[in-house]
Amino acid sequence: MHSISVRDLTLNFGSHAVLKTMNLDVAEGEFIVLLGPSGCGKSTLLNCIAGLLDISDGEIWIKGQNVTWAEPSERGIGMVFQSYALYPQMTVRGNLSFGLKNARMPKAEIESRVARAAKILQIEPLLDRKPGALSGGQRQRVAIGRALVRDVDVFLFDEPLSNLDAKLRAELRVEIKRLHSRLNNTMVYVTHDQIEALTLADRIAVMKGGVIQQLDAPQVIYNRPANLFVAGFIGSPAMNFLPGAVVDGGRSFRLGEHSIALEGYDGRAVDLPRAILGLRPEHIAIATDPRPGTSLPAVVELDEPMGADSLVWLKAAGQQMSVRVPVERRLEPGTPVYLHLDLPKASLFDAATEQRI
Amino acid sequence: MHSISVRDLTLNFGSHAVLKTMNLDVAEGEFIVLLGPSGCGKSTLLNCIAGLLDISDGEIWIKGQNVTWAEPSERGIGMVFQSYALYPQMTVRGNLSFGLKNARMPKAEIESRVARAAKILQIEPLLDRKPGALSGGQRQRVAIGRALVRDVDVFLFDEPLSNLDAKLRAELRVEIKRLHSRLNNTMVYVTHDQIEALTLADRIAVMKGGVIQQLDAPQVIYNRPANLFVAGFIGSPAMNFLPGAVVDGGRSFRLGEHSIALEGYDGRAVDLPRAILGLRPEHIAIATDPRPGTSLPAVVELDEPMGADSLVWLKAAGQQMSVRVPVERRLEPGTPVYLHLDLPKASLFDAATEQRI
Amino acid sequence: MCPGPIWNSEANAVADLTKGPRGAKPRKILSRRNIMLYGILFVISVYYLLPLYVMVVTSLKGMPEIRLGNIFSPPVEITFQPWVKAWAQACTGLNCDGLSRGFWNSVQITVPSVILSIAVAAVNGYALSLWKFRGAETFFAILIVGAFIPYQVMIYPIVIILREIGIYGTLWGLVLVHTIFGMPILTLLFRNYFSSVPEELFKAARVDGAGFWGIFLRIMVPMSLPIFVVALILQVTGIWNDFLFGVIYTRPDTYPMTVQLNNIVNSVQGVKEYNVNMAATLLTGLVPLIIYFISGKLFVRGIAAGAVKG
Amino acid sequence: TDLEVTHWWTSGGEAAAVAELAKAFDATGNKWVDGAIAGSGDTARPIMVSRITGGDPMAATQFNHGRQAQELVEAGLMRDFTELAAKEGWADIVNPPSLLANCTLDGKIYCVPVNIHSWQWLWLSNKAFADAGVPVPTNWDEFVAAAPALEAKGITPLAMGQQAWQNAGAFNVLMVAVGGRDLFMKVYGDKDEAVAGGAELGPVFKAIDDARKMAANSKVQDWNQATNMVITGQAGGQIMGDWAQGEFQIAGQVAGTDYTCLPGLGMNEIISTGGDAFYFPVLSDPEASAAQEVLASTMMAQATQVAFNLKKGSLPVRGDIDLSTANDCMQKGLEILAAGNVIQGSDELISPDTTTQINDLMSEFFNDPAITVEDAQARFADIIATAE
Amino acid sequence: MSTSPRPYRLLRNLNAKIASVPMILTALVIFVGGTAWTVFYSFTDSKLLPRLRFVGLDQYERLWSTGRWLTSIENLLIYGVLTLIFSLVIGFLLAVLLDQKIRFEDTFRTIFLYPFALSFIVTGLVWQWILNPEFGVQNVVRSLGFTEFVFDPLYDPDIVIYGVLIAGLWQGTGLIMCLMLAGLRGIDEDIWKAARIDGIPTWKTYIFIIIPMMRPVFVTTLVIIMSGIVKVYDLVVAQTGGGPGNASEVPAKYVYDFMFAAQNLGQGFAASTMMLLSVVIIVVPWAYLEFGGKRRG
Ligand SMILES: Nc1ncnc2c1ncn2[C@@H]1O[C@H](COP(=O)(O)OP(=O)(O)OP(=O)(O)O)[C@@H](O)[C@H]1O
Ligand SMILES: Nc1ncnc2c1ncn2[C@@H]1O[C@H](COP(=O)(O)OP(=O)(O)OP(=O)(O)O)[C@@H](O)[C@H]1O
Ligand SMILES: [Mg+2]
Ligand SMILES: [Mg+2]
Repeated sequence: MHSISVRDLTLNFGSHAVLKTMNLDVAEGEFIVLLGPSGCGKSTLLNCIAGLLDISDGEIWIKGQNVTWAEPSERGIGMVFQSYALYPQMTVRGNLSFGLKNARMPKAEIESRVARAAKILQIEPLLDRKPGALSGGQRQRVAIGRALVRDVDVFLFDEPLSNLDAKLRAELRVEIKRLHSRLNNTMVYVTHDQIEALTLADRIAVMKGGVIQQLDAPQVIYNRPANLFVAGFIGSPAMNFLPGAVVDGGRSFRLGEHSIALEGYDGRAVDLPRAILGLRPEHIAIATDPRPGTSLPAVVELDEPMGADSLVWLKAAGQQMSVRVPVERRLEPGTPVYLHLDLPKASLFDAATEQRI
Repeated sequence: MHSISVRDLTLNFGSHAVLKTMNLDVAEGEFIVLLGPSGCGKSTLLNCIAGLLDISDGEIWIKGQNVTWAEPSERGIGMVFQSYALYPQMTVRGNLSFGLKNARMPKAEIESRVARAAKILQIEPLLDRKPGALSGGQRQRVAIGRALVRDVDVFLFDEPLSNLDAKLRAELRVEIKRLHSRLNNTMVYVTHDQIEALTLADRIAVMKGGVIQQLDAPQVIYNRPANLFVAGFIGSPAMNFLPGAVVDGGRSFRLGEHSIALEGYDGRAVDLPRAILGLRPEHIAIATDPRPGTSLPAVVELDEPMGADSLVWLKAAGQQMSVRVPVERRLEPGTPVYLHLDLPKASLFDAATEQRI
Repeated sequence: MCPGPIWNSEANAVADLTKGPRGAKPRKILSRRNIMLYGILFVISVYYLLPLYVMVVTSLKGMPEIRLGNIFSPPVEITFQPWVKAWAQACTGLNCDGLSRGFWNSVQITVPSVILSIAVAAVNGYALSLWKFRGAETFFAILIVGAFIPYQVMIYPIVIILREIGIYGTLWGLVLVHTIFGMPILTLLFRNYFSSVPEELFKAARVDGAGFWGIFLRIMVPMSLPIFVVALILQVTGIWNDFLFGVIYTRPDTYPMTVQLNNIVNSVQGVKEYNVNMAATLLTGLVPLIIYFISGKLFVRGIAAGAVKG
Repeated sequence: TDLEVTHWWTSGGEAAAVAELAKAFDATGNKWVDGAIAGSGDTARPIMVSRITGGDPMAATQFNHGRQAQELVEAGLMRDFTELAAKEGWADIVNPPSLLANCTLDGKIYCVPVNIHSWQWLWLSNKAFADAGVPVPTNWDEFVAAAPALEAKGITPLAMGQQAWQNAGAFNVLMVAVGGRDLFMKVYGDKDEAVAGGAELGPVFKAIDDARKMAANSKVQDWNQATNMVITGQAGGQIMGDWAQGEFQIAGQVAGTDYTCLPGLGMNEIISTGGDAFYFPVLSDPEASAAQEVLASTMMAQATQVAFNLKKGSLPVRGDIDLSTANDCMQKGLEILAAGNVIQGSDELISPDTTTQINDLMSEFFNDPAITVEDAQARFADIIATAE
Repeated sequence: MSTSPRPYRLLRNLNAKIASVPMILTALVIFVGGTAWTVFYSFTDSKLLPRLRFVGLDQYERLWSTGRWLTSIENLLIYGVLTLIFSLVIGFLLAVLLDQKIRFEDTFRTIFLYPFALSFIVTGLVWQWILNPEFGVQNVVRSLGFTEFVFDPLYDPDIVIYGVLIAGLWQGTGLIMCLMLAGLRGIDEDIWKAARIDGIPTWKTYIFIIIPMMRPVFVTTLVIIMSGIVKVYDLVVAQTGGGPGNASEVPAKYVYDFMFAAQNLGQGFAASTMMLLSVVIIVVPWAYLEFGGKRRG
């Protein structure tokens, strides 16, 4: 039984289709991250699952129940919003218990649940403060707590960290991950921060224009992106794209006057007049000597030290490329070098269909 | 002659001192980044330099002139804001020429300057659009253009990129760096994004509570932070701090029952009963065997893959530590390992004064 | 398994669990909620529309019909005579040219008063929100308290002040009075609105060398349409509808329309000519009503921007 | 020269009378600019006073003569017409002389009286009594006695507008009619608190209580609407000043056949000699000042007096004119005047402030049956005690 | 430009100060000066023209022993409290109704708002007409067969003030609704979503969550309503003229009548001063908190 199952979900705002016959199955206890550019429909999908939007077509199942028409509060879900949406005039305790009181739960039960959630989230000392007197991270926790006390199996998060500064974000990210491994309930998490997606997810659904482009484990998404969009969207600094042609029965990639042997590349071997070779900055090495077949001559343009690593910008075969090197290695602009490409880790795309080959 | 010279600057809001007797000299053509947590007074300092806030005490000199009480427009500065602050009802051309018109510059001159700036920033096709019809990156450029046309020597940036998504931010960061190397004017740049600070700055001023904690080149700040605050603030993931004692006439660091030889550490060699050893995640290696004197036994807790690298969280000597490893190396939680510490790159702090020793 | 969801608990108890609702949730147009909602709205609308209806209907009846019928019944015989009379014939004393005289006077009073009062208040609000100086808030607080002072209290001091400046009885005296009494609320609106304009915009303009007036005229005014609309509507209705100042601070040949209305309604020649009165009333209210109907949307938007973000 | 004249004469008869003044003035080559303010004197006076004190005076303005304008005169805001009066010999022609006396302050004449108004009239609808099948009463007591018969036919016995001055006016009329001249003078002239609270005034308060009961169903506002009730036979009668006559005239009714008038309510045939007067604020423009004099003498001229007062239904201020064209009721008034059965009006005796207080009292009394006669009298005595 | 000297305090922001001169003059000369003048002359026995003959507190003694003034105060209290309550309640309820994503929202909003465009004079006249027992509602209901039906609020001294209230609410609630609607629209939609997920019924969400969040809107609204209440004058004059008797008198009318009709300025000024006093007692602490304090530095 799937924890959440979205079947042929379609949602139109007026005549504008925001979600297009979408299917998504989430296993019990799985952590799914919805990733995609702004406006691609992530929040909309989440709201449909929560029952906050009436869908146009399709079905939604949660825990084996068809909840397509059920009220949000009946679906056994908890939701955490980007702005937290805490009730500002109630104390933290009030925020946590308001839903329970409303369900006419006995007082003692409410108290014990609030106490438990507060303990898990370490917000016991804050219970009598109002949200206005809390820091961003604390508010965040209260918002999670509101879902926690309701003892739901499915947690929905809509960009819960995007209002916070980088440091806090990193901390809370780890905290959410711990929470998940402790509670082990199903989580659907919307973000457009890649680091969050890559570190948190069991599986990532990369969306674009209301369609899921790829749904896979983070490492698969990172290393074997299904299409150009996913390849370009994931990874920072971004993947380098070299337009060229696959020749020699799929054994070589022709880039201007250079030819690169596709040795070790694990895709299908067919010729293609218009293809794109994708290589991540960390899969290129900078050397002073050429390596026959898998290297390109290049000229250093800019060297950006970023603490532990440096990002080196170069020009090779008329294309701008970026390469990641340890920070100790400083390269002067104008230095001619050779780029050694790690082809087993490269990705090849059909320029016409934009799909990986 | 310094380009900007801030002397004993104090600024109070009511009785609350936001900037405390601050001194800062910026050389001609230098790129200074002000970095610090929210509310530390970065924007306030920038506004003081620009003349948008009346200072409480001290002097501000720009290009050898005392401008402490000069109008903002008389100071020869240009400013770029976080929200761009473009005039919504004017076209891009109007935005660019507004300041010049105010200065009653001849029409022809205005036009040639606007054309030049538009060319440098590659926004010629946008000149007749209104800001509402521009993308984030384009607005950004117009905002820079507004400073550019005024031919000022000093550019002030207040978090110019923080409203943009990660991808665009990376691109514009490179663009600003290029712009600086082309124009070569003085730039003071406020951010709280470390990557920006590290990649852009000639020197970084790390601020906290209205006081500059350290003012140095990025690599110095990163590798030899002046105090605990700077060490903890810079670097993501953050530096690991191990509390212990310096013994043996400054030759060993005692951490519980473990003793670590301070071989190669270049600080002063004195004994200290309460000290803190700081080590960045990339300056620790994970091995299966111990290395006498400079290694610690540890147990893996969590493994966070982040694309190119993984962050491994471990417990060692009762402390939680993070270590950066290539993403290919997966470590199961619970695995016992040894951490090899790269002590020449470590930092030692006096726990009482929080200063580096 | 927990108890089944409520919507199929009885009727579909035996149904296959894989079947179930699909697609859009059915929404009955005539649901109980909708009937209640629109029913209540309709009833309330009747209460709000009734007076307008009565005015229109009555103004189209002849006097005999009014004396007989009830006020809600539609006119049997529609006559526009009352309108003609109200506009052009009704007498006050010796003047028998109805409201028409007052109309142009009202226009002449309203236009400069509205312009000046809005201009002054906009500048006030701008100075208060972006160019704070010591004491400004105190003056503003006094102004706000002033909004509560009944006009009657101020009539006499103002007569004296106007006499001393020597503009009593002139159009400018009246314009000044309207400007003064419009100032508190308008200043509040403008202040709140300008406070919500991003401060960075203001800073950018200062760096660009624009001064107090430059920023106001070139940057702030062009982006404040909604609040100007609100101010415009408030002032047009307020000044157009004003009676007290119009009668005290003008002279008969410049009486505004409301004073003429009062004269017509209160000049009873034997019996009250309700139909003429209603026509006169409608004619007087027409200008502000038209403005409301035209700019209602902007008004609501401006109110949201100026009043709520306080 | 254009002269702006403000007044509050806007009812049908009044407007017709003003037109006569304007016609006469326009005939002198000047122009009457009419500044009528509708409502009543209470609405109009503040406006007039504000304009005069505000330094933007009109050329002439109506006041009830007496004390309403006294302070304006004292402040030197009004023109002194002593010379003109001497030249035209007003002192000889104005009758009764008290009219001119009221315009005089420190020996100088500041206003032009234009008419004599008497309050003390009861107007009866012959039709109403015919409908009710009772004879037309000849005095107040008969009227009260006839009330039940009228009510039985659904006719309101006494028409009474809701405005306070009408209520108070009726009270003052009843005081003269029921109590007599001396009582009236003791109360308002001497401001004798003891009399005001004493038994002497008992019958007057009983009468006003009767009036209250008879007027219970009268829900009109303005006096001329009340008069209209009498004209149409919806009401039996109305206590109102002689200006009501103008309304009867406009409605084409004939005294004696369509309606009956009882001066002094048929009890004490005494009338008061209040009236309207015009004051002329000091103007800076010499041309306008000259025109003011023309207007003043036009108002006093014989022909104007006749034409004006015939329309207005009031009595002329000159003793030397022939009013044979006047109707039945007016003739009665003239006779009483000639007999010297006159009394000062309350406006001349008490300040506007006191008037307002009495207005308030009577207005409440008429509208709240819960106020007993005793309460009302006690409050009346308090007002007289502090009256000026 | 060489070293620029530190400018005088007074000259900084000079343009802003110059531009604020009208406001400062209005505040000082008109509001403070006029008020002080009024209070000052309330201790004299000025009649038609202001004059300096001091009589101490005589005018106040008389004021507080005058039935009409006491009635005015009582009426103002009744009218004020009820207007406050009903305006807020009705305005809020209408706003809630319009906030239900209904069709024709614009139409309904215009219907509720249009009376605000009409003056109180017009409002008073129309409602006088509708409430007139001979022509209006009473007559209509009677002609339907209920011959004993009585509805003549304007002619019954006990309830006349409620008749005025009906008209006042008709005129003013539209604006309140507008303000409330703007307030409702300004609330973060996520709050609604969170409440739905918590399973909180709509009405509870309004009462326990939304209304407390709308505090600033309520404050603004309160100012507008209260400043209208103190000033109520035209409506009463047009609708009832203060009658029947003095049953619908209000303080502003008392002031006006005594200053001008009764030619007793002193008394009018004393009544004005009492009105000012009540305004000050209500408003000053509030204005200080809301505007005068250090908020929004
Ligand atoms: N109520 C609405 N009416 C009409 N269109 C809407 C509505 N809500 C959202 N949309 C549209 O639906 C699309 C998807 O919106 P959604 O909020 O799901 O994007 P998102 O992926 O969450 O973006 P973000 O990262 O910016 O939150 C957008 O194009 C948006 O304009
Ligand atoms: N107008 C003001 N009145 C009073 N205090 C202020 C004002 N502006 C700023 N402050 C205070 O001054 C301190 C510094 O603010 P500043 O805006 O310079 O911070 P910052 O470093 O730019 O922070 P951020 O990264 O959030 O922009 C803060 O504590 C802030 O609360
Ligand atoms: Mg979203
Ligand atoms: Mg800042």
